[in-house]
Amino acid sequence: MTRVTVLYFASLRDAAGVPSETLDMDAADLRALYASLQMRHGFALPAGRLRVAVDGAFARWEDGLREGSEIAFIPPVSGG
Amino acid sequence: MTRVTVLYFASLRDAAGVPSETLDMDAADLRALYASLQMRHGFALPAGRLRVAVDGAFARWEDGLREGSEIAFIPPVSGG
Amino acid sequence: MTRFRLAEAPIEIAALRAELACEQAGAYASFEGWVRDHNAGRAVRGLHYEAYAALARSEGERVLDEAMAKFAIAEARCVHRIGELAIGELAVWVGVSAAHRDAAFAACRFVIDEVKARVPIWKHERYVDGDADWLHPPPAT
Amino acid sequence: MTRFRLAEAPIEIAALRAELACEQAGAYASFEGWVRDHNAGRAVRGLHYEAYAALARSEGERVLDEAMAKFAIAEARCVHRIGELAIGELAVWVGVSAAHRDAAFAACRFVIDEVKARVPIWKHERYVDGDADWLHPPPAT
Repeated sequence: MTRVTVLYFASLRDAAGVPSETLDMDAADLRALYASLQMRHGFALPAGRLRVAVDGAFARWEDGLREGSEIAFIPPVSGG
Repeated sequence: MTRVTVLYFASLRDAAGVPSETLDMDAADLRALYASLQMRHGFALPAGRLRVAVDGAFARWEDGLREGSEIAFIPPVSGG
Repeated sequence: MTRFRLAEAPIEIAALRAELACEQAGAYASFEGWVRDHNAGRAVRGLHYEAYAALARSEGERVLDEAMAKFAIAEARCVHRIGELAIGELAVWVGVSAAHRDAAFAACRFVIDEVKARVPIWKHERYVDGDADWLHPPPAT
Repeated sequence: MTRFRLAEAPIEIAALRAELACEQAGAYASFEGWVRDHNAGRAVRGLHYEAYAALARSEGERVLDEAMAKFAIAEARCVHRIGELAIGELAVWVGVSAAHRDAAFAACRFVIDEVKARVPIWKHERYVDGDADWLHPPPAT
């Protein structure tokens, strides 16, 4: 089990009902982590439409979970 | 003979030494008028690099001279 | 140097523009995104922008760094509002100074396009009909 | 409607920009030409702009009319300074508002290109070496 903090923004936060949560997870990589959280919170957006960031920098879906890291799932942006 | 007022701008005014002059001319068209004034004032710019305007609107070099009209020779512009 | 900023209060254009002035710069191009009263055919009553602030700042700065490297420009800045905005308010501002206008226009366009595509900021619109939505547009084709 | 103007005093950008605001406009592009301290490799000490004012106003207005017809824009303005200008001063300003940024950028670029090519305004530069010249550039190729 790896303890991570997950940040939710925009529609993901609305669906999760919280802006962040700290969880003990045993997902193989960030893609598996999203799949499991998507099931838990009913996220409508597939991983293919998201980007993922770890500790404030964009990361790869196949990166593993690091103990104590802060993970953000980035839905399609709409600034400007 | 047709009486016209000719306006000079930028380098043409520097060469003519006056911003405008009223002249009685018998030029067949505006092109011939420029040729004769070019000779008189030593304008460096050939007609091919100028545009010509009559009474505040662009005109054609082959237009004839109208009594009392105001003719401007427009050297290449450099606004902006 | 921070060329990209998030702002929680109205953007002061004159001060930003002054940061771009230099005696070698003959051209200045700027872009502003204003809050419209409609979007995709729906009447908009109000909106707010949310950012993942840490990543938005670093990714925005990266966009500006890329513009400085890619184009023959003197300086560039971008500021994006976050929080609640009214109709007509300035949501995003981009300014670029350069010796010549080709580079100023191209860099200004690059910055707004990349900021809109890459920087983690989200728009939440409230509609006159009472509905509300986060905008998660499909990737540009 | 006069969308094109000649100005003998410094251009007040904020007031001009306000003329372009409307609730349907989500994009605003602007361009400014600033007096540079050098041109074509020569150090510039000062300059002035002269216009054939009557024709400059009508031809400038024609450029703005063409922009309004050619692009999906809400409004457009252009102001050109005449008289004596200092290094760094604003010589020409263009502003365009539109629903979307493609049209705003394209129209802004069109206006400055056409104004520079067609409107009877001439720049006189005084150089640091004591020389001075009217600029009569060859046609763009």
